[in-house]
Amino acid sequence: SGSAQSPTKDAGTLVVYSAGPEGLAKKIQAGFEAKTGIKVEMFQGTTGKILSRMEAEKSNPVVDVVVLASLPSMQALAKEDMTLAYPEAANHDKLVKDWSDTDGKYFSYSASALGIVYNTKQVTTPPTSWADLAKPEWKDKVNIPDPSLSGSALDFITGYLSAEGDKGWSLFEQYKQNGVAIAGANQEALDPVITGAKSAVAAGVDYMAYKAKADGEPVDIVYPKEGTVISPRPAAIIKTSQHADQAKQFIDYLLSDEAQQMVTSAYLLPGRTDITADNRANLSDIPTYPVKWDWMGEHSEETTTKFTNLYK
Amino acid sequence: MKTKTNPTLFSYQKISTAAAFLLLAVLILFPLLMIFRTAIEQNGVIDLMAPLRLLGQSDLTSVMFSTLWLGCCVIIATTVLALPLAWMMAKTAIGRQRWLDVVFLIPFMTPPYIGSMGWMLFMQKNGYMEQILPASAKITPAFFSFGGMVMIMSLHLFPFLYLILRNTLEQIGGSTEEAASVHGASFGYRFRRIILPLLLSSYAMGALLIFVKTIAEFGTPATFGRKIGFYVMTSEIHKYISSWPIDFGKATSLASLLLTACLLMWYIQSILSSRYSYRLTGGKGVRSKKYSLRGWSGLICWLYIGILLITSIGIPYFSVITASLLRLRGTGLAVGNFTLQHYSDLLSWGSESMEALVNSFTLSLVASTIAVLIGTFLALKVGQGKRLSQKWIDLFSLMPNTVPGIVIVVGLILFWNSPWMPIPLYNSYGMVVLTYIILFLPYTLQYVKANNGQIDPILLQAGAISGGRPLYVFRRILLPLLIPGMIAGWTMTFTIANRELVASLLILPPSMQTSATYIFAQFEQGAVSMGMAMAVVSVGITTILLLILQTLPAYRKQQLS
Amino acid sequence: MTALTIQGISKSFDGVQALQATDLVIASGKFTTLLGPSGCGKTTLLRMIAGLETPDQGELRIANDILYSSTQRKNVPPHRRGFGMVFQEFALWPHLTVFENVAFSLRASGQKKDIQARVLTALEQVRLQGMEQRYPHQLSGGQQQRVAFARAIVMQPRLILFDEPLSALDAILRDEMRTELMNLVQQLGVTALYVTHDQTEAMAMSDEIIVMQSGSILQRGTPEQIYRQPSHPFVARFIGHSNWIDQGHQMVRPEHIRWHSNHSPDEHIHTGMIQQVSYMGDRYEIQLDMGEERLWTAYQDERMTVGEQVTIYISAHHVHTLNPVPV
Amino acid sequence: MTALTIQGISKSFDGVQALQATDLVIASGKFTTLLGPSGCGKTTLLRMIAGLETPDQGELRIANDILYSSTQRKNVPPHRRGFGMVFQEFALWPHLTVFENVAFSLRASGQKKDIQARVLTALEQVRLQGMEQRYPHQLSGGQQQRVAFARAIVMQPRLILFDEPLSALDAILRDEMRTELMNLVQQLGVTALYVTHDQTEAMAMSDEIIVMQSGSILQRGTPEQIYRQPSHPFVARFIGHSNWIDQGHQMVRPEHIRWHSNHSPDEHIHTGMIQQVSYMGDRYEIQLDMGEERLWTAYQDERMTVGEQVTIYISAHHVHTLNPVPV
Ligand SMILES: Nc1ncnc2c1ncn2[C@@H]1O[C@H](COP(=O)(O)OP(=O)(O)OP(=O)(O)O)[C@@H](O)[C@H]1O
Ligand SMILES: Nc1ncnc2c1ncn2[C@@H]1O[C@H](COP(=O)(O)OP(=O)(O)OP(=O)(O)O)[C@@H](O)[C@H]1O
Ligand SMILES: [Mg+2]
Ligand SMILES: [Mg+2]
Repeated sequence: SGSAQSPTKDAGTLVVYSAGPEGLAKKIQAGFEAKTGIKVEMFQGTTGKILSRMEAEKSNPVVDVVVLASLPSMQALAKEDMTLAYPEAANHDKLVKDWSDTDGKYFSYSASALGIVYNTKQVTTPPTSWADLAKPEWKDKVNIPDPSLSGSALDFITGYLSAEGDKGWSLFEQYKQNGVAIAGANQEALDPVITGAKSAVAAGVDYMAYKAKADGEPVDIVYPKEGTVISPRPAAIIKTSQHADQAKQFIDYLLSDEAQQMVTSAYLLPGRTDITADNRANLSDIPTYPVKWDWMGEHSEETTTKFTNLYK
Repeated sequence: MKTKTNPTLFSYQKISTAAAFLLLAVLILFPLLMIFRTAIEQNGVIDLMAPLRLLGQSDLTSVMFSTLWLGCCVIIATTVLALPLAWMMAKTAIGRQRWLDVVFLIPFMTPPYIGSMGWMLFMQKNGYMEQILPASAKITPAFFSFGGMVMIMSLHLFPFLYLILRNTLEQIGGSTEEAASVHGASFGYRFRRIILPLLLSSYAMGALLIFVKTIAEFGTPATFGRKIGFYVMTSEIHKYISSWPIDFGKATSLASLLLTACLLMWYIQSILSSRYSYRLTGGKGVRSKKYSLRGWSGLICWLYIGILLITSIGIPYFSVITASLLRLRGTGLAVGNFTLQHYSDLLSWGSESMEALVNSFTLSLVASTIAVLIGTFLALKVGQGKRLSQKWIDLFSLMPNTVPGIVIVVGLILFWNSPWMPIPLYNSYGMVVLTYIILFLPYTLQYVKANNGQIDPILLQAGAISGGRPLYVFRRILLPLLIPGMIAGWTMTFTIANRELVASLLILPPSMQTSATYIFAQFEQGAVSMGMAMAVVSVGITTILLLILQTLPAYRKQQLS
Repeated sequence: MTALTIQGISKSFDGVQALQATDLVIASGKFTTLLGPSGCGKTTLLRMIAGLETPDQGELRIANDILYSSTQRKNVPPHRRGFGMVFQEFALWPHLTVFENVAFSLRASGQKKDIQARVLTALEQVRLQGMEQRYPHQLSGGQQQRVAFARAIVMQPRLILFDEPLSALDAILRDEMRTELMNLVQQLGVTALYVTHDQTEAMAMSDEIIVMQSGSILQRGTPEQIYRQPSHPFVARFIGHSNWIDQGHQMVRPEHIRWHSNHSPDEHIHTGMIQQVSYMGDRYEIQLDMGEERLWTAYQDERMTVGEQVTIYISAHHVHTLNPVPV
Repeated sequence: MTALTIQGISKSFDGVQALQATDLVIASGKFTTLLGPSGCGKTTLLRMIAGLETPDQGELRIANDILYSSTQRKNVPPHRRGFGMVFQEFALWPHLTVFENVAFSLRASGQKKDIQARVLTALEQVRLQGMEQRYPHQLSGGQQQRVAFARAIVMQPRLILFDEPLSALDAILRDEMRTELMNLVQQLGVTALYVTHDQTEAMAMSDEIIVMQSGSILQRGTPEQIYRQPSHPFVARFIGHSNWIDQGHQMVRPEHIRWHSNHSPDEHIHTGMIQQVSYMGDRYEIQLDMGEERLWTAYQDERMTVGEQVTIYISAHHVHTLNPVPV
């Protein structure tokens, strides 16, 4: 569909802005189109690009449904009353409570867990705790994704701080002392680990690691025993949508068994509690911190600034 | 050509000038004004000092200075790379090797972030360099520094300066230099007292463009810069534009500071140019002095060119091609780890990647063609640039070159997606074409303008005397004589449009990809090999196209003139 | 009949008067030359006739057609005047073949039929058969000049304008081309208006010479009249060597200076000193210092010694006294 | 003493022999001219003397200094030869003032003292006082030429080379500049080697003329020798008008053709038809068709009628028979 004509003016077409992973988004689009016969125009990008595009289009919005990779951003949209409530969504009740809005202003249809991804050729004894990475044997060998570019990394940092309180900063200060490098978004942080330039990523997203591992790359992931943060990936209908009906059908489809299976085959955690994945660790297998999402949303900006200044 | 001769011609002049201003206003001026408004307006309150206040507020001052410092260093480094090359190509027999011109365009054709990736893959710990030469592990870390960044950016940008310098050197007739040598000046003295001063005005122009391109560049700072912790204005602008919370006000404030810096440079440049520009071509043809390259000097020249080719193309493309061929990137350079699978996936008919490739080529084809047409129209309007209206047209059409691409794109979205905009261009194929046209208009304009300046008006007068109506003279004489400039402009536009990333990322309609965004998406998704394969295919096709184009007679004529 | 009439035409550029108000009739079927030093307004006048420049005022007519009239606010554009023009720089179109250069005016005016035949005839007249398919840069200077000429005559224009067409050529080629051009114009019998600042050229080619200086016309007449009876000191000085007996009033031409007396009673006798001797091949050109800052030129068949004191003789009827006549 | 000796110097470009092996001595203190048609290798020879082109073989010496020797593998670069040169296109440096253009060679060779005085002297010699601070583009063609000349003489070089320095000027300026240039060279007493393809220029200026054709030297001698006793048909044809009695063997110059018999017994008598008459001011140039495709030129004081049959007379001692002499 290279010669896409202005989708806004095309009555039946649903416009979706979706964050990755790309393969999954494509599959969901195809599945939805096949099932409902509604045509979807999909813009793919990182959470940041999507938000930026929405901001540029603010005076004349085009988008109907957004799918983000970061919960706090979505919470902010909901707070600004930009999303349409759809409490009647099918399977709404089966979603993980903490991650979705009870009024149906957004739905976390999937999630990724953060862990330590390491290169199996270079690491013989994998770390078991976050603090391990501050040890001398890891000096200059660890990447951490940039929280200003990676929503999941931000979720981890704010989540960790929300659980540990202000003393949580000492971990990141030790990391800094030990030569941990800020390195772009998730994939950019992971890539040097695959090629062996670095040995591990702290707060790496698990689905990427699972996928690389399945491809045969020398990587694996561990979830530190003291717990980690899960980063949910929410979807929502935008209030200005001219196609609310079709948008609701899209949400219903996201939460359907079919789409949830697609989620698991992309190595992501399913958003529904009643679906399990057989190619990765399930939610129940992952030790998690008790995080405060509200606090995290409120402190994300300040945390990002503090964190990036620390690492500059 | 005199306006008063013919009443219809007269009104044509007026109408076309108005049309040119309207075109520039809609294409360039209004979108830029939208940006400025966003920069100084916060919640309906106009605050002219907002950009400066922002600069004082945070540690942005140091970022601004390191950006400018980077710009200056890249100017110096590109000069060191381009000047000797330009001299060799203009003044020695090596210049007959025309294919080198296309080859030296390759760094420029390569998306900057691909070039940086290539270098990083090569130099990083356990990178290709260490895999080939384990002993090099001691020196490679030194590469990840400010110096390395300057080097990567210079190796990407130097072809631009090279082309400008070579043209001028070729125009500096041999006899000026020979006169100096007969009158007792040794090579060094000649170079210092004669060649350098005559080169100054075009050098100023080239240096300006390099400076602007450096401080507006995003690809290298986003990859290499981030890795070494070097932050520049574009990365800050990007931060405000693409991470939560989105703040266009701050982004555009920073952009307007960049724009101010660029305009300042432009002003200095235009003073230098007008002060130090000389008519170099006399009535008789120029006979360029060619130095013979026997013995050592020839060896040194070819060595220099060889090293330049290796560093600007060899190393990055070694990495890019290797990465595109690796089965498992974690295994590295090892027998049995090579595969053509990525290419066959990439080029399989009907695949997403093919679609992106076709999109890229059709988009750049359409955009560069329209850009050339508009550029030609504007170049003819600018003419000799003597009248005030002509000067304004010239300045406005150059503006897209002085503003970071991302800023223009935001302006374009703000403008074309306004609720009051009656033309539903936004979010369509047309919008992408329009964006490319605006971004690359300055290139076509420059080339056609230069060409037009070489056409003696007497040729058109001869046409009128011979009974040709103005339109007929335009069609039969002016247009054919402009073709070489138009082709050169088209080539340049096509090449850069084909690899454009920053604008495409934001402006492409949903469900549409170009080869550049495809590559970027592959990197984001972890399919680095696919992305690299796409880069190789895309640059390869462009290079072949240019080589074919170079054999065309019209292009050759342009090279002669 | 098809004479070109110029009435009160004048032109100034940015306050500089390039041409004073001028009246002139260019005779039909004749070869008329505008002669004058650089910057005297020759090109300006020619370009106004061609329509490339708009006069400030006056009227231009050919036969009874008005080409330009400031009072009637009429101005025929160049492409409708139907003149031919040969430019100093030739102004050939580099992207067109010789054939297409010449055929241009036929195509431009829509005279599609017989193009082939008419172009070939024109090229034959300038002896360029067989070069139709070449491009201008593949021709020598002289050949380019002939193409420019063929291009000007192919439409059989009422008037051909020449703006120093020979000055870009080197001396030898210029001599050759001059003869050729004269022959061609004679054969075709067209009206020619020729601009030059080369007096030899003007004298050898013209039926009539119009001498200009600083934007106005000083004298017009046949070459002989201009050379023998200049009506203005400037004309006398500009054309040929003038030896002033009485500065600005009485002069004699060098070929009338004799080295021996013919013993006639009214013979003028002068003495001077030889200052410089230049060999010209067929004769020596002798520069004589005649005192009172007068420098005379004379011819001699053999070399003379610089510094020698000599006596020279002039017949009274060769002494020309200037009495300015109106143009 | 400071004569320039050229021994067996030859040069070819891409297989084209631009100059055959040539032996030549340029006399010191004299004005020597290389004369020949376009492409005959004059510039090539001059540039090899200047050091701007490397000969294929041979030896170049000035006085006892070897400038170039293929056997000794010696090649003094141009900036160490200490010559002056005036280029055809002047080649002034557009970014330097007149003063700096002239001072260039002094500064380049490190002769820092007296620069001011020496430059001003040179400018005075070419009468350009007061123009020191102008840039080349602010000068007329003639003034630019004089700057180029001042630049060449300021170092008081052993040899000044001129490559057609006048050919870019218009006819009138060329005449003026020629006289000036001659005077300057005479006053300074330097050795001058002058390249031109203009025979009038060569004859008027030179002490000695070397005529070249297709890369080799045909004849050398004083202007009178070259004009009166050409040893080669090409030389006869190239310099002045030649009227061939017997093609390539016997000829007579136009000024020796008489219209009346002097009744001497060995007088040659010919008849021909007047083909063209050009007015030259001081005389008419008459083109005569002598049959057998021979076209002669003669001079006459009054206008003659084209088509008329005429008888002409030539004294036997004016008939020149060519017997080639070695150079
Ligand atoms: N377009 C113009 N703008 C300003 N001044 C001009 C222009 N054209 C001519 N002039 C001036 O008008 C005067 C006459 O110029 P013109 O070209 O007619 O001289 P010319 O007799 O043809 O001289 P030449 O023999 O050098 O060609 C000169 O002083 C010239 O500088
Ligand atoms: N750099 C060069 N490369 C190739 N051929 C050359 C070069 N320079 C001169 N020639 C050739 O050598 C021959 C002699 O050239 P040269 O310039 O010496 O002639 P010239 O006598 O100075 O002619 P002109 O009077 O036209 O200046 C010509 O055939 C010319 O084409
Ligand atoms: Mg003129
Ligand atoms: Mg020459």
